[in-house]
Amino acid sequence: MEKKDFSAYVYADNAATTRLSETALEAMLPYLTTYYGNPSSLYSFSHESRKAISNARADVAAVLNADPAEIIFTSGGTESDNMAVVGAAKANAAKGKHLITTTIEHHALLHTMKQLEKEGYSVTYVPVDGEGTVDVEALKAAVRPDTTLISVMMANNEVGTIQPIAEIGEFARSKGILFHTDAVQAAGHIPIDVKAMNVDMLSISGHKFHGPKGVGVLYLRKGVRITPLLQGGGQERGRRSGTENVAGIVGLAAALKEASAEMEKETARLKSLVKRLDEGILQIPYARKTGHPTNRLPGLASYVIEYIEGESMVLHLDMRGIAASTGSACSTGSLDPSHVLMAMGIPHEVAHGSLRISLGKYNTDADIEKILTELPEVVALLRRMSPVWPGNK
Amino acid sequence: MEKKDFSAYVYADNAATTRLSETALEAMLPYLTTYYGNPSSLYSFSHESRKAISNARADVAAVLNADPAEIIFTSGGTESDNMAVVGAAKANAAKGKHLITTTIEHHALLHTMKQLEKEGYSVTYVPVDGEGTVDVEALKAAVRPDTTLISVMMANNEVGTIQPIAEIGEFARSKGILFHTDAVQAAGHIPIDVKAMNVDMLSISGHKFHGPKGVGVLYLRKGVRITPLLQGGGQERGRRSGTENVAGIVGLAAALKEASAEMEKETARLKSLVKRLDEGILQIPYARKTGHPTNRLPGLASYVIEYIEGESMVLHLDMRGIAASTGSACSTGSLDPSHVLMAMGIPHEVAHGSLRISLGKYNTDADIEKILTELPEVVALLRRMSPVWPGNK
Amino acid sequence: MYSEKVMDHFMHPRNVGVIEDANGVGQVGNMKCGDIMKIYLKIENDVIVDVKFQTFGCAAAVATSSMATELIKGKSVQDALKLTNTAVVEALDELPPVKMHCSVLAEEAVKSALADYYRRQGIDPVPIVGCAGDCDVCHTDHGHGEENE
Amino acid sequence: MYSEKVMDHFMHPRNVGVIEDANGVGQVGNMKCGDIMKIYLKIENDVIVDVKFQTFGCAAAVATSSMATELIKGKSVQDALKLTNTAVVEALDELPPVKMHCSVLAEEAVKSALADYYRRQGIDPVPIVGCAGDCDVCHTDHGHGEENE
Ligand SMILES: Cc1ncc(COP(=O)(O)O)c(C=O)c1O
Ligand SMILES: Cc1ncc(COP(=O)(O)O)c(C=O)c1O
Repeated sequence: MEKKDFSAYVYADNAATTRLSETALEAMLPYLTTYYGNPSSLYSFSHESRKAISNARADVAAVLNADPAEIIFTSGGTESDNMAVVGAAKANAAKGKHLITTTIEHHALLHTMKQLEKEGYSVTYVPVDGEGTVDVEALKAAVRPDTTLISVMMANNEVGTIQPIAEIGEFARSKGILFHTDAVQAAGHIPIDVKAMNVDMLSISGHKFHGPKGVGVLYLRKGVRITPLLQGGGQERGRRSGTENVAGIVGLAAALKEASAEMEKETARLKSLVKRLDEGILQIPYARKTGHPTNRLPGLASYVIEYIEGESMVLHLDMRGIAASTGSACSTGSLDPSHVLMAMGIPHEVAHGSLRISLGKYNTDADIEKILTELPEVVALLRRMSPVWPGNK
Repeated sequence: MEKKDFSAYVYADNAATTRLSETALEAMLPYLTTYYGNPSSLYSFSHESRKAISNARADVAAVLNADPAEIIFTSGGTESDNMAVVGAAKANAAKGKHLITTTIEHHALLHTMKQLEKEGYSVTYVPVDGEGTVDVEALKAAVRPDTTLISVMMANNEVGTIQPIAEIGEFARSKGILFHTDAVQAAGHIPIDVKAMNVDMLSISGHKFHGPKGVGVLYLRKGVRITPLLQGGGQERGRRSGTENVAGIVGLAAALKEASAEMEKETARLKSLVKRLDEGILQIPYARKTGHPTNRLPGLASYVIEYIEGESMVLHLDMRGIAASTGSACSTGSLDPSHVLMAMGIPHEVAHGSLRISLGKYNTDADIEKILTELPEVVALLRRMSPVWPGNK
Repeated sequence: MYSEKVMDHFMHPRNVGVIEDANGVGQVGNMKCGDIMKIYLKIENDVIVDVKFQTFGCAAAVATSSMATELIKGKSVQDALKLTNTAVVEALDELPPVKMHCSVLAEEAVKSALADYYRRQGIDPVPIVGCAGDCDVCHTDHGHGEENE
Repeated sequence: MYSEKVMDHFMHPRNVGVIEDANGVGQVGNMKCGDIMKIYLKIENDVIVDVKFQTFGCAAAVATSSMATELIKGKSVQDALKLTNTAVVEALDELPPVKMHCSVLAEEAVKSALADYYRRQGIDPVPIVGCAGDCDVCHTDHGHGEENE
């Protein structure tokens, strides 16, 4: 089958995944070709891959203000989340079996919590307000003597709201409770300082900041012991076994370093792109923004457009050369729309019309103009054929 | 620091990891550059990566004589082993908590079993004979009413011995006990047929057959239910969550397909290389082969050379431009030499002198000649400085 | 994800619109579920001489509505009553498992419009048409599909 | 893994060999452990005028033997008695944690040879040298290192 030509395509779904940066690819290639040695082997040939991992570890640590020994490479955000939550729960089971998280976590977190509930743990899901900010007072009130872990995401993947991580971290530390944060959407996009934030564990996924897919990081603070998820050859100091994805690790580190260096400039640029987007989209009748108005990821713009079903909107946008996403029920194969929008109190019928446009380093002004040309047409077209759009008849 | 030049280096440690084949790299590149869409996304751009995974799944299934729906992509052999064993143990805990494996499994299997023992399971470790073949009668005798899983590796990574998988599979099926095999060293090197072998679960790792590191497969027979190891977005039909390592998956499938196509020719070629190697190495006094004489991986040649400590030997070979490996205690950071050699009844003092030379598709006659020139010199040199070599004084 | 036929009917839906003088109109689904289909029938001498639809919903909802109208256009009421969701799916080549409820909804929308036609003629539709539109498809469990990011 | 100094002393060990007329010889370790070190001393007027070693073992065992002999060559017996494994490690820049026992073995090999020297002179070495060579280093736990494949 012929491959479609995507050269003029506007990719605006960077919260789903990103294009690998040239820098990251360049950094990876030697480890996909010349330096293929197993990092655990004795001979000098393997020093190259071992050194590459050790440099990558130092680079990632520097970005997070962590120690290299606190960086564990994993297969992605999902593994990091599972490893942190299951590992901490198990390691502290003797101390207690109560865990706290929020209602708007990613499924990598929520489904893991559900599984732990089946295995005898109890979990409190702290609510969020209408802008997606976690209720810190409710979180504090949820603490019990047997609470061993608090897990709150740093920034939400659907509405972009950034959580008060430093505040929660300080609280957790003062109570002697482990604190994990899913920073998969945050890393490379907003500044992170594990020390200042009093974080014990933090998850990252390479492909969310122009790094490769299938590689992630779990930051694990020195002195914190968790039960490993993967047992075996003892790689990553016994904390995560399995032959290392050398090229992936190198690519993740290169992309994170690059994103960090470009962050200040990129943040300003993305914010101005989003501003322009907002101006255009909010002119559509019955459209409004979701998430926190200011305390949000710079490149993630999220909306609900009433009297629109998200999947149809996304597919029409696709036909016009634009990739965006929706939390509509139809898009997930479940009947309920996004649990995040629901948790924020957005009614089902409105949530079906959610639209997420997430921008990255490769998006341009022209992309925004194209979206602003096509989106209103798609909305009009769908509403015209709707039995419920007040404008009909 | 200057990178060392490895262009004339003889890489003879293909059981540790392999060089990525050109075919696999070519297949991967489009998914590291142009087609970076998230396979779960709705829009057409993501069809490319989704289709790539689905083709890879079909290719892997064809090689194993499996159904595409039975192929689950993971982050490597370690994850596949952990997922199979933990997943099957948990899913069947109500039925029983007894598991059977062998004494010569990879640590990805053994350490997982040890962890399950801590969690209340009981495990029988079936012994092997002096050639590394599992004692099938002892295995059969180990079965109890509460046995839920048998796990026996297809081929051993240190001595290359191939196990009677079809025989064990037939037995396990007749008893209604799940059967897992770690085929990490076997896949791409010897023929595998999951149906003929009555296998329920089978682990594969991409980088052992000239595919990429950090990607693996778990074959899970239709109808077999295991508890997922990674919870989250529901990828791989809910059996293994996490954004897919698209390039890695494509690379694994391309390499496996290529290895399969070349297997017959490669097997003959590797066997003749190993024959030449044996002839040369067995002329060294006090050197002998380990593992099964014939029923073994075609490219894996394993020896013990008495009065030699393996790490020193491997490092001297490295200085002379040859990569090989040893199961010596010193090489692993533990005090006991390889558990595999111990299980085969080889005494400690002999096991310290183990040498594994594992050949792959890029090895040539010239490589063998180089090994046969350098190895005897290294052995002589080390023995000359030994306080225990009978030839001294 | 979708077959070419589904995408064709989604991008170029047939029979979209309203029939002002329809003599059978049915609407099923609701906003909460994310799918609403409304079908307008113009029936003369027991033959469906015109049919139009309006749909709010996903691509499968639009495509099944479109295909359902195509399948009954020009047919007798008796034939239209025999329309099944399977026939709609087959005519579209295939539908992802999680989208099967859309074809059910399309079948129900047709039946609901036919029921309305009977009702307008003073005939109780229930013995003829059966349950239409109240089958609560929104609360069926559609299994666990793959999710984004 | 190893520092350049370790690799240098491993590839080019100093003082390898045997002293036929040694007046202090010590051997520690055993084949089962995978490390054996034998040290030969030629002592004149309480000064180590010559020293040789033979070692069976890993790179760290060879390098620490080599460095230990360098550190005591030309030294007085009193100074040689002060040799510690830490001094050997420092002289080699560093040693991986799992290999520290090799430096202990090297210290013990020197002490064992010195004990032999005292014994040959009719002096009980134990009060002077202490435990040498029987410290059972083979059964120390060295922690869980990374393994191959
Ligand atoms: C907030 C959040 N957490 C976790 C994940 C899981 O990461 P991955 O799919 O790379 O495993 C994602 C995205 O997929 C995410 O957005
Ligand atoms: C027999 C066997 N099983 C499992 C593994 C683990 O595979 P990986 O390191 O790719 O996770 C290996 C090699 O590393 C192996 O040789």
